[in-house]
Amino acid sequence: MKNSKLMNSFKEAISDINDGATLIVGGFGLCGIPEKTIQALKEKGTKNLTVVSNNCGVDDWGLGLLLANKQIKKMISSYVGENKIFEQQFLSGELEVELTPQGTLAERIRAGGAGIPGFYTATGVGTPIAEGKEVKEFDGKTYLLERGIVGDFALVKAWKADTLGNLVYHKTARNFNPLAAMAGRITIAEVEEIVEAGELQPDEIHTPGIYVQRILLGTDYQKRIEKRTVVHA
Amino acid sequence: MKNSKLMNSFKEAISDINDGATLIVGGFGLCGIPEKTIQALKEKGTKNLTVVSNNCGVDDWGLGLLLANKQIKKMISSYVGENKIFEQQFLSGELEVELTPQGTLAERIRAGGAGIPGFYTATGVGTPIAEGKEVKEFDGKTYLLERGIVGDFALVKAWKADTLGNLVYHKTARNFNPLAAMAGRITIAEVEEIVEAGELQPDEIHTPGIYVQRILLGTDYQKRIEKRTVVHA
Amino acid sequence: MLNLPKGAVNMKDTRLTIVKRAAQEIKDGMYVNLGIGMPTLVANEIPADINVLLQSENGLLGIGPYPIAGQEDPDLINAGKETITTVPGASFFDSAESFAMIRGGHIDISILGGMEVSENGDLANWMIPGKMVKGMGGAMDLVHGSKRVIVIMEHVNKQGKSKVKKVCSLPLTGQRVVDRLITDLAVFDFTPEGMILIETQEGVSLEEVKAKTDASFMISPSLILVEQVK
Amino acid sequence: MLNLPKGAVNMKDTRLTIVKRAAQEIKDGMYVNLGIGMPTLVANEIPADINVLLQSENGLLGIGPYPIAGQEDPDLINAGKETITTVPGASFFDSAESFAMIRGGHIDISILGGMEVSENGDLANWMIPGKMVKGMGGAMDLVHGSKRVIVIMEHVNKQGKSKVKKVCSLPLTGQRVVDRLITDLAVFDFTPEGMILIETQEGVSLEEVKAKTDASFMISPSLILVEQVK
Repeated sequence: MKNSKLMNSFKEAISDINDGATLIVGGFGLCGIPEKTIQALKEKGTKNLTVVSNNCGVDDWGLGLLLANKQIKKMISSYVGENKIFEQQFLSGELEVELTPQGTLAERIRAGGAGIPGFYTATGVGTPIAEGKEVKEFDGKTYLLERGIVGDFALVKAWKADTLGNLVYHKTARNFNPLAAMAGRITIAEVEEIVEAGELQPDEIHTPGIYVQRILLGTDYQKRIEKRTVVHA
Repeated sequence: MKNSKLMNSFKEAISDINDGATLIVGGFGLCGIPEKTIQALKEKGTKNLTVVSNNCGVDDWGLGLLLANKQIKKMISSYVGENKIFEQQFLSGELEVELTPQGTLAERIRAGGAGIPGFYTATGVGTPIAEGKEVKEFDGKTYLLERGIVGDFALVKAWKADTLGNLVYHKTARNFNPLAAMAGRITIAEVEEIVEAGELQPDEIHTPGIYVQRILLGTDYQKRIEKRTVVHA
Repeated sequence: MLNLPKGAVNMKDTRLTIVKRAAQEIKDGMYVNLGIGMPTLVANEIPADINVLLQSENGLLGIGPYPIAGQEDPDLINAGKETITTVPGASFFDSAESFAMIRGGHIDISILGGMEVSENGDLANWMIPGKMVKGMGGAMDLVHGSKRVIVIMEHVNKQGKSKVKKVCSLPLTGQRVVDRLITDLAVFDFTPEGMILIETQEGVSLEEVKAKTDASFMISPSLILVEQVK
Repeated sequence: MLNLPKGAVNMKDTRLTIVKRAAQEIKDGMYVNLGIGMPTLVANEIPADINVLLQSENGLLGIGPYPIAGQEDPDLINAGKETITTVPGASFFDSAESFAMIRGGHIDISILGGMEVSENGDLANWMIPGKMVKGMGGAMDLVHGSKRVIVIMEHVNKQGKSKVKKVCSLPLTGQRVVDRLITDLAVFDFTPEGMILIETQEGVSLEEVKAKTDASFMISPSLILVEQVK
């Protein structure tokens, strides 16, 4: 078993992502996105994708590359404001969008991974996102029923993996990645370093390898920064 | 703020746990139980407690001490088979018991901590624990509605804390503790070592300090073993 | 506290008035979430003797100042996608854990921007019909989960129309969720009994507040006292 | 694999037959949960050339052998509360994460003990009315979440009565959840078409299986072939 999760190339790792697939993609803004896997998917040209991801990249990076290439049919996201191509495709009707509050989106993905088909949250009650959703009262307060999400594939970015697929993330690049890993029927993890099983501390593993089917070593990460805010010493 | 969570004594830490309180208590069997806090609670003698905990200790240790002292009115647990006093009190009607599948119990506690009043699970469908519970179909399959649990207090045991209440656990002593910490209105954490804020790696913290209101240093941990299974080298 | 880069602090006086007043809501020991934009600036006005931990909904408790130029880390950003640092005792976690904290009532106070607030405490701050929808991000979760929700905004829009309404005209972010509204003119609380004016900002008359507010509100008996303290 | 302490392996031949057959269900690369009691013993019969990771629902993936005497760690136990060790690549997690794994369908195979199994795949293994209820532990979650549920038990009880029933008489652990039943006499699969006998254990005749089984079952066309292989 030990090395069977290690893929030889990004091309190989995504070879069975076919037209119409549902993908859950980690990252927040451009932080912690699986940039190599997204690029490989752009090269493959898979169409009609449903993509579940908090954001949709920017015009020329991250999921924005798939948008520009017209590979995405539908986005399930909480915030898509950084992307002009998104706006064009949405207004023209090419792109379907399901806006979901960020916390609800995170919980829906975790629920999908955890075998929970639905849960209740107060988030969104009395707002446009409540339209068409079942409501229920608990202890006199109204809640919306939200559904778990499972993806055909999950694309995640971690800092390190071991050969069994155990993952650790770095700082706020963790974000949606551990949840995506749980909710993909096949989870593809790209990482900056791969170590032997046993080199990661068992108490410090963020994503147990059971959730990860394919591991890839990425190199030359761009890790673009959206808003560089600094002080001058 | 820095040191305001540090308590001087276990007695002080539990002084406001009054008769009738609902407690969520970490641990699995006798592993990772808040043994010092339980002992202090025995000395205080608080009665009519509702205790949410996977197990109920053994006759002379852990939550079994509170049972023997007739302090517990109701247990919400998944497995209580190691405790004769439990059996006596249950059969005599002194003790009320709500048996909950272990995974459902874990998720109910997490849900309580996460502001989710209810969720659906297939666990228990068609069994006695489904009685009186709402059911709902999702994609042709039947699920039970289970409720989140919130406690007046959570009693947890961690390995290390920093002065801000960030916690790390050790091996399988983690179990229900991080969930309990989330679901207590007031969470009391006893630990084996307290370090300064900044000494725990931010990527390796299991329970962020926001969930922890009181921290105590315990000493001379007994950590009783229920089933010592060994090989002879 | 956040050591804002030069330029960012050149905000209009009205905004500075709002931000300074909002900072007074933050007490020692609180866990605080500051929204993107004007609320982020509140961090700079928190007195130095107050220790708080700032939560960032992308997975961090313990936001620190902006990094020194050259030390920015692309793996360390806030919810506004700005490069930041952490304070000692900070922790990282995933987005589900982050919103468990928020939804579960563990955040003491959230300060959010607003487009409109109604007299029953409804908030609209995420979309304008006819304009491109960018999304609500974490705002809808924050307004339901935080123990206390403070909205900060300018009292009137660019056309001089009141943003403090009888009923919101924009789609809601949350219904009956605002605890306190701080504008450049006044501070209001929302209670089961209704909306109450509790303070006017320095130099602002009660008449001006009344004239520029569409919402019906009561006046706190201690209102004048608040003005005298100033 | 678990290096059982001396004594523990002195099980009855019937139990050993069951455990050895159950071990054949485990394939290279699987994530496996073994129930308390007889299922735990299956670990010892997994061939050395097969790499699997054993999950313990109290929060561990990667159970290792029992510790050498004197090296036991009270913070490291399995779901049966026995002291254990870990294998390289093991990970610890909390109980909610553990059951997210289980409920979410990430465990390839669960092997559980049974008191009764019915012909439609119902399992009863947690309570006997009139006797003290100990609780279901994680069994109800495991039978719904695992990709494949294998029940192992002796075919008849101490009174010689069949535990393979038309309908379970005991309260259920799960309804239509068993994929395969392995007893000391036979192996059955549960399919939408019904219960199918696929193997008899060595030295067991079809007549004996029929005589000791209350449930109605079909016989697999490949049944005899399986016997010949033996």
